[in-house]
Amino acid sequence: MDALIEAFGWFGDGANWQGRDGVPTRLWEHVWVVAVSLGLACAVALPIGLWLGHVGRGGTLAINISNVGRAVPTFAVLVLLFLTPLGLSVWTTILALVAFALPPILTNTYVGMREVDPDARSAALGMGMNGLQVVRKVELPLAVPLIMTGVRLAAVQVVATATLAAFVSGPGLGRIITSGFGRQDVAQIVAGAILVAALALVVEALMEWLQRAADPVRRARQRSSSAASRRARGSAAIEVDRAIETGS
Amino acid sequence: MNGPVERHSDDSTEQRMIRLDGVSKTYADGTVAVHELTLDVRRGELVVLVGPSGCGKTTTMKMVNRLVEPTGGRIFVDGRDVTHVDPVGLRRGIGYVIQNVGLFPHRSIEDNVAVVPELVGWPAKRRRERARELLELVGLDPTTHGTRYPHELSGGQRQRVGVARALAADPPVLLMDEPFSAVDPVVRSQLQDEFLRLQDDVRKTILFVTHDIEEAVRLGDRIAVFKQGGVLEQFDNPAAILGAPATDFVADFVGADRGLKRLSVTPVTEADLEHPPVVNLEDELATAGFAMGESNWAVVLDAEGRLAGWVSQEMTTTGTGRVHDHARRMEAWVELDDSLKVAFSEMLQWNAGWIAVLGDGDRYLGVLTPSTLHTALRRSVEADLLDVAPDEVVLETVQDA
Amino acid sequence: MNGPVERHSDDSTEQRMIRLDGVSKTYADGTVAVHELTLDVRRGELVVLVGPSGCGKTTTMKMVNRLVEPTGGRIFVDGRDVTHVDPVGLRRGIGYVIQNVGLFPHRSIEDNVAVVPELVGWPAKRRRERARELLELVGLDPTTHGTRYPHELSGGQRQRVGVARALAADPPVLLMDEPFSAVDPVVRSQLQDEFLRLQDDVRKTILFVTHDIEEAVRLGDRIAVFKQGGVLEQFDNPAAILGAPATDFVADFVGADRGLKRLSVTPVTEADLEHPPVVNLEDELATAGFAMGESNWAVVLDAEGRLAGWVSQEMTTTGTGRVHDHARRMEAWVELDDSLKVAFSEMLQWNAGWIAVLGDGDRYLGVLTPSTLHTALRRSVEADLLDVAPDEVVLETVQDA
Amino acid sequence: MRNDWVCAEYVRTRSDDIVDALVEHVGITVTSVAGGFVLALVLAVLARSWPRLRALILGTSTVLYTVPSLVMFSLLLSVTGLTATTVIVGLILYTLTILVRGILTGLEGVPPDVREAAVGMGYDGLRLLRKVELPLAMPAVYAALRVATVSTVAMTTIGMIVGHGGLGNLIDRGLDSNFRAEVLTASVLCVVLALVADLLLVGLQRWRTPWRRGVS
Amino acid sequence: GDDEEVFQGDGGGDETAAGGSGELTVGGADFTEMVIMQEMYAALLEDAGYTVDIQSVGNREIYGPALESGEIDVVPEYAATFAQYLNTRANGPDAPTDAPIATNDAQETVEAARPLAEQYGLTILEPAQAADQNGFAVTQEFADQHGLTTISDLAEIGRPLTLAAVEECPDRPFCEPGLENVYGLEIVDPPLALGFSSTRTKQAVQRGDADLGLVATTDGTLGQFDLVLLEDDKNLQLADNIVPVVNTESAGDDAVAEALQPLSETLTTEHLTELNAQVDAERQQAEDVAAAYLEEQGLL
Ligand SMILES: Nc1ncnc2c1ncn2[C@@H]1O[C@H](COP(=O)(O)OP(=O)(O)OP(=O)(O)O)[C@@H](O)[C@H]1O
Ligand SMILES: Nc1ncnc2c1ncn2[C@@H]1O[C@H](COP(=O)(O)OP(=O)(O)OP(=O)(O)O)[C@@H](O)[C@H]1O
Ligand SMILES: [Mg+2]
Ligand SMILES: [Mg+2]
Repeated sequence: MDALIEAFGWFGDGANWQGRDGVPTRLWEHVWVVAVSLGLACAVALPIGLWLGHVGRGGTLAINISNVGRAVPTFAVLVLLFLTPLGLSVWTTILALVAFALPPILTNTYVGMREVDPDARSAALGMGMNGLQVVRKVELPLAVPLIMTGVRLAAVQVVATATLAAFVSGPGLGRIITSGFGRQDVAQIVAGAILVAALALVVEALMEWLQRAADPVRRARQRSSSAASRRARGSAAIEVDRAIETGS
Repeated sequence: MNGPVERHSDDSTEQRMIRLDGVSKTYADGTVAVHELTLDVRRGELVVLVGPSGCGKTTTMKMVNRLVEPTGGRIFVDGRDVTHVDPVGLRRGIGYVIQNVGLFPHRSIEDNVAVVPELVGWPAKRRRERARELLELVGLDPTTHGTRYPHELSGGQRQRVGVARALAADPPVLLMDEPFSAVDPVVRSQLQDEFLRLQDDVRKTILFVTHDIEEAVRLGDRIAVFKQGGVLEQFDNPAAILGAPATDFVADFVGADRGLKRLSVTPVTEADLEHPPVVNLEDELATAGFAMGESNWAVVLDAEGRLAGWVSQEMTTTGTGRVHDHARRMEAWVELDDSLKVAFSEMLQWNAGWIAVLGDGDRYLGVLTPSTLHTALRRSVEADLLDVAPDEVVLETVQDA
Repeated sequence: MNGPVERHSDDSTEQRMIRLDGVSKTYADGTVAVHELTLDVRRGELVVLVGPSGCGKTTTMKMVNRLVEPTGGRIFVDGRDVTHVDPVGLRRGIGYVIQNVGLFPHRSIEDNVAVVPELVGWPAKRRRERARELLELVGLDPTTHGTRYPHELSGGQRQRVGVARALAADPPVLLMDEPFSAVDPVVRSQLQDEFLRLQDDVRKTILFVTHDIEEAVRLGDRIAVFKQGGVLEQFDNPAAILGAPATDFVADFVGADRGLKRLSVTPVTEADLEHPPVVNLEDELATAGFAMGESNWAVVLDAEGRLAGWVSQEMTTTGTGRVHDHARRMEAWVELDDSLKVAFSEMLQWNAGWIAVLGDGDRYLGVLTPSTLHTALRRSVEADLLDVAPDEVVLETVQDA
Repeated sequence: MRNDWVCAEYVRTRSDDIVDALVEHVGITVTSVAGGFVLALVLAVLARSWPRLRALILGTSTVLYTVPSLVMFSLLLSVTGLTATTVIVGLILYTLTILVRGILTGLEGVPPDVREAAVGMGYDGLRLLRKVELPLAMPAVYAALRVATVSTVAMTTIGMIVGHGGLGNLIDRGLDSNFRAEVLTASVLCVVLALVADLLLVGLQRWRTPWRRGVS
Repeated sequence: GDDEEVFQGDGGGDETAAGGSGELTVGGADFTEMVIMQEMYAALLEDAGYTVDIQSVGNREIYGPALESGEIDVVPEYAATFAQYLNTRANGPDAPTDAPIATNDAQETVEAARPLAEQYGLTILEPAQAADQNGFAVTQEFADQHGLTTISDLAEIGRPLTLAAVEECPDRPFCEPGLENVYGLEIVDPPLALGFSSTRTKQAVQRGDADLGLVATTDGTLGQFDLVLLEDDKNLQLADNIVPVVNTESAGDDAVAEALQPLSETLTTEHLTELNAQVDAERQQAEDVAAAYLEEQGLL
C-alpha cells in the first residue's frame, strides 16, 4: 500500500513528466513499438492464417509450430537479435515482439476461418464466387470476431512484454521500471508497473471496441435492435417480441 | 441403362436442359455416393430427387454445378459438357438453393439476394431493383424486409429469401437442395404452394432434392427415387411412382398409404362425374319433385346454369311454392382439375355425401361422390400403368355393391 | 376455466397423475408464455400439447419438472404440489426427453441410458443390465450400439436412445418434448409406431409436445391445442379435435384436410358395414348366382364362415361347377377397430371397390365400400359433437345420389 | 577460447548442471500450470455463476498478466521469500488470464440442450459441473492448457531473478558470461520441453476425451 | 517510508551459531564474481564447521531484504556500492548524489556505512584488499588510434563520446556526471542503458555502437571483446572493495568473521580478475575455481 501511495507521489512529481525519460515520451515510445509490432504481426499472420483456413489444410501443423515457438524465452530472443546487425536499433525489439505476437493471431485466424458456417461457404461457392471472392466477401467477414479476439490477446500480451525492450536499451515504459530498479526507487518501479497495466487495460478496451465495430454480424444485430425500438414506437408490438428473442 | 423404367426417351437432345450420362461419384474415403446415374431434365421441367438420408441426392446435385467433381460419366447443362466449362461461370448461370439455406448473416436481405448480380457486375441501382422485385415475387415486402438481416427473419421467410437469391440473375437452371426442410409442416406446405405458383410464372428447369415423398409428389413433374449408394430405382411421373412402384424399395419408400397420397396428384375429370337430377330455381316444387324421380335430392341451378344449391325430395313433398323458396345454399364445390384430395377433404369437412364440380366460368358439370371419387382414382392408376388416357380405361374388377 | 370444452371432469383426483391448476408463466422480459392453464393427465394417459412455434408448449412441460418456475397457479404430480418438493428428487422421478434429444456426447450410449440410475445410486452391474434391456426395448442392439458414442448413431437411433434414457429408472411419468422432430418423415413414422407399441407395454403417464398435428392425432389419448401466448384453445380426444374444432384457430391449425386426417383416428365399427350377398365355397354356381340377386358379385365364405374370396355374377352365368372352382382369392382385408385410413388405403392399393372386414377369430363381418366408409366418418364426427355413441347418430343430410 | 553456439563438450561436462536445471524447470512449470488450473477453474465457475464478477475476474487476470516479472517477483518476495514458491505463485498468476478465459469459453460452449437434459434428469450443482459441463468443456480447456503450458515453460526462465528459473538460470549465466553454447543449449531445451509437454497434453486429451475420436 | 520493512516480518533465520556450528545461507547476486565469492565464503564457513547453503539471485533488490530477514545470512558485497545502497534505503533515492557516504577509501567507507547497517540488523565485516571498481573500457583499436591509456586522455579526442552504461548513469556521480565534471568529457545524452559490465555493453563498444563502456575492473572477458580498461587517473571511482556483510542476529558471531577474515587478507584485485577469467573465459565451474584458489593459498 505504501508503495502505491509513493507511486502516486511519483506521478505527482512534475519532473517525471518531462524530457527524454518522462512519462509522455516513454508512453509514446511504448505505444509506437506495440502498434508497429502488432501491425507487422498481423501483416504476417493474417495472410497465412486466412490462406490455411481457406484451404483447410496444414493449419494444425502451422499452429502447433507457432505455438511451440512461444516457448522460446522472449528475452533470449531479444539478446540474440541484439547480436545481429540490427543491434541497438528499435527493430530488435520489434522483431522479438512480432515473433511473440504471431501465435495467437495465426491460431485465431485459422480457427475463425474454419468455423465459418459451411453452409454459407458452400452457398458462396455454389453461386459462382471464386476463391478470393469467397474469402473476401464471406469467410473473412464471418471470421472477424475470432480474428479480432486473437489480435486483442496479442495486443495485451505485447504491451506487457514490450517492457523487456529495456534490456537492450530499447524504447518504452520498461525503461522507467529498470531505471527504478537501478536507482532503488520503489515508487518509480511501481509507477512504471501501473503505467504498463493501465496501458494494457486501455488497449484491451480499445480492442474490444474495435472488435465490435469490425464485426459485420454484430453490427447487423445492433442495427436491428435499434430498428426494432423504432418499429416499437410505430406500434408493431409483435416485431419487438421477435427482435428481443433474437436480439442479443 | 437397364433397371428403372425410363419414359419419353424419344426426346430430342435439345429438349434436355440437364443430362447426366452414367455419372458416378466415389468419395476419397471410398464411399460410393452415386453409382452410374443416367438422368435428364427437360427444359422447364421440375425433376425431384428423392430418397432416404445419405443416398446421394446432394452429391448428384452438386455435381451439376461442379461443387463436387464426378469420378465417372459425363454431365451436360444446356448441351455443354460441364467439365469443359469454367466452374465459376457455370455456377453463376445456375441458381442454387442450398440445404439449410446458407444465407450470409452479415449481409442484409437485399444484399443477400443481389449476390450473383453483384458478382456478374450489375450496377448497384439495377441490383437493388432486381432484389426488391424478387422479394416481392417470393412474397416478402421489400420495404420492411429488404434492409433486415437474416437472423431477423423466421425460418420460412429465410427459405423464401434463399429461393429469391437463386433466381436473382434469372438463371435458366435451378438446383434446390431441400429448400423447405427447415420449417414446420404448416409453413412448408404454404411455401410449396407459393413455389408452384412461382414456377408457373418463371418456368425454370429445376432439379429439386427432398427426402419427403409428399413434397416430391406435390411439386415434381417427374420423380427420381434413389436408394442407398446412389442407385436410381425409378424415374417417372408422380402418379406412376405412386401407382406402379417399380421395385419393392420404391413401394416401401412411398409408403403403405401411397393410394391416399395419390389422391393429391389425381385431378377431377369430367368422365368421373355423376349426374344427379337437376332442377331450376324457378321451377315449381311439384315439377321439381317429379324431376327427381327416385332420387331423394336434386341439384339446383339458376337461370344461367350456375350452381345455386340443392333441394331434397322431402321438401318438395311437404313444402309449397317454388324451388328457390326451399333450396339450401351450397357451401362448397370444387373445380375441374382440382385434385381428388381437395374434393374428398371438402366432402368430409362439410359433412356432405357429394360435392358439385364446376367447369370454366363456374358452369355446373356434375357431382362427385365417394364412390365415383374412388373409381376415378383407380381409373387413373390403371391409365398410368397402361400408359393410356384415363377415359380409355375399363375397370375390370367389381366396383360397387 | 371457460373456453375449451373439458370433458370427463368427473375424474377422481386420484386418477389425475399430473394436474395443472390455473398455471401461468410470464418470463422476466414480460413474455407471457402460458396463461392460466388448467389441464390434467390421467394415470397411464398420453396427452399431447400441440400448437404453433412459441405458443408455450415447452414452457408448460418444463414447469412440471420445475425447470421453469410458474408465476401463478399450482402444479401437482401424483397428488403432491411440486413447488413443495425438492426439484432434484422430483426430476429424477420424471422421465424427460428433451427437444433435440440432448444426449451426452461424452458418454457411451449405455452410459447415457444409465444416467438416472447412476444418479439414484444403482450398482454398476444393475445399471448396465437395465441399459441393455432398454436399448433392446427401443429396438437397438445393445451389443453393437451400447458402446458407441452419440455422434456414431443416426438421428433416428439417437431419438430412440433419448426415449430409452427417459425410461431408465422406470419413472411413472414421462415428459417428451418433440422427441421425434429431428428425423425425416419416414423414420419418424417408424419411431411413432414403435413408441405406440412401447407405450402399450409400459403404460406411462405421458405429457408429449409436438407441433405436428398428425403426430398428435396419431399418438395422443387427448390433445391440448395451444395458441400464441399460452392460451389453451381446446382439450379433447383426437377425433373431437379433428371433427369438431372448438374455435376457428383450432380448425385452422388442424388444417383444411382434417377430414382426411380423421380417417386415421376413426375405427371401423360393425354398424358401418354393408352386407353384400354371401355364398359358400361349396355352393353350386347356379345357387350362388341366384343368391346374388341384382348384385353383380358376392363374398365367398368357407364352411367355418371364414373369408375365402369373392365371385362375380358373370362367372356364375358363364362358368360351371362349384363356387370354389371360380372364386378369386381375397388379397386384403381389415379387422374391426382398424382405422378407416387403413381400410381406405388397402382399398386403393389393391385397386378394389370394397374391402372385407373381419372380427375376432377372423370371422367375416361385412364389407366396407367408399360410401359406407364416408358415412362412418361422418357418423363418428356427429357422435363426437353430440357426445353420444356413433350408432345413435342419424345423419341428417343427404347421403347418396 | 572458441565461443561456438553448439558445444558438445559443454553438454558433456555440465550435464549435471543441465539435468538439475531441467528438473527444476519441469517441477516449477508443472506445479504452476496445475495450481493455475485449479485456481482458474474456481474463478471461471465464479465468473459464470455471477455475471457481475465476470468483468472483475477477467480484468484482474489481465492486469496481473501485465505486471512486469521483475516487479511481480519483488512484490511476491515479501510473502514467499527467496523460494521456488515465489516463482510458482508468480507464474500461476500469469497463467490465469489464459486459463480463466479458456475454461469460461469451454463452459459457455456446453450445448444448452445437453445442459438442460442433465438438469431435467436431476443433476445438480457440483455434479452437473463435474459429470457433464467439465467433460464437454474439455476441448477448449485443453486448448487453453496447451497455450498456458507452453507459455509457462518460457516464463519459468524468468524465475532466474530469484534464483529459481530452471533453464533460465543457465540462460542468464550464459548471457552474463557470453557463453553461447550455454544460452543456446538451454533455449533449445526450453523449446524441446515445450514440445514434449504439448505432445503429452495432446495425448492426454485424446485419452481423456474418447468420444471425440473420429470427430474431425 | 520504508517498504522493505515488510520483508523483516518473516524473521526466521537460523539460531545463532555457537562456536562454528549450525546452518548458514550464503547468498548474493548471481554474476560470476559474486558467485565465486559465495563459493569461497561457503567453503570457508563449511571448513569452520557450518552447514552451508548457497542462494544466488538476480540483484540486490532481491537479496537485500532476504539478508535483512535472515533468509540469507552471509553476502559478499562491494563496500562503496553497499554503503550507497544503505544510504538510499535510509535517506531516499537521491541521497547518493546529494549526501554521499562512500569515498574512494575502503576503510572510511565501511566505517561510515556501519551505523546504517546496524539499523537494518546487518554487520559489515572487514573489507578485502581486492576491489572491483567501476571502470571504463574502449576497444583496443580506439585506444591505439588515439593513444589512450587513461580516462583523461579521452578529453583530447575533442568530440562527444557515446557511453554504454546503466539506466541510472545520468544520476550517478561515478558515471556521466563524474566523467563530465571531473574529467571534462562530453558525453552524448542519453547514455545507452545496457547493464553494468554486461555482455551487451561490451558488445556495443566492440561493435562501435558506443565509444566507451562501463565495466567492472575485474572483468575477465574484456580481452574477448578486444576491450581495454582506461585508468581512472583522477580517482573518480569509489572504494568498491569486496567485503562480507552478515545478518547480525543469525551470523553476527565472531566465528563467522574469523572464518572469512583470512580470505579478505589474501585476496587481491589481480586474483579476482584471474578467477573471473577462469570462469568466464575458460568456462570452469565457479565451485572448482573457488576451491582451487583457496587450496592454492593454503586457506583450507
Ligand atoms: N465429402 C464427403 N466425403 C466422404 N463422403 C461423403 C462426403 N459427402 C457426402 N459423403 C457421403 O456420401 C453419401 C451421400 O451423401 P449425400 O450428402 O449426397 O446424401 P443426401 O442424399 O443428400 O443425404 P441427406 O438427405 O442427409 O442430405 C453419404 O453416405 C455421405 O456420408
Ligand atoms: N427464458 C426465456 N425468457 C424469455 N422468454 C422466453 C424464454 N423461454 C421461452 N420464452 C418465450 O416464451 C414463449 C413460449 O416459448 P416455448 O419455448 O414454451 O414455446 P414452444 O411452444 O415450445 O415453441 P417451439 O415449438 O418453437 O418449441 C416464446 O415466445 C418464447 O420466446
Ligand atoms: Mg443432402
Ligand atoms: Mg418447444
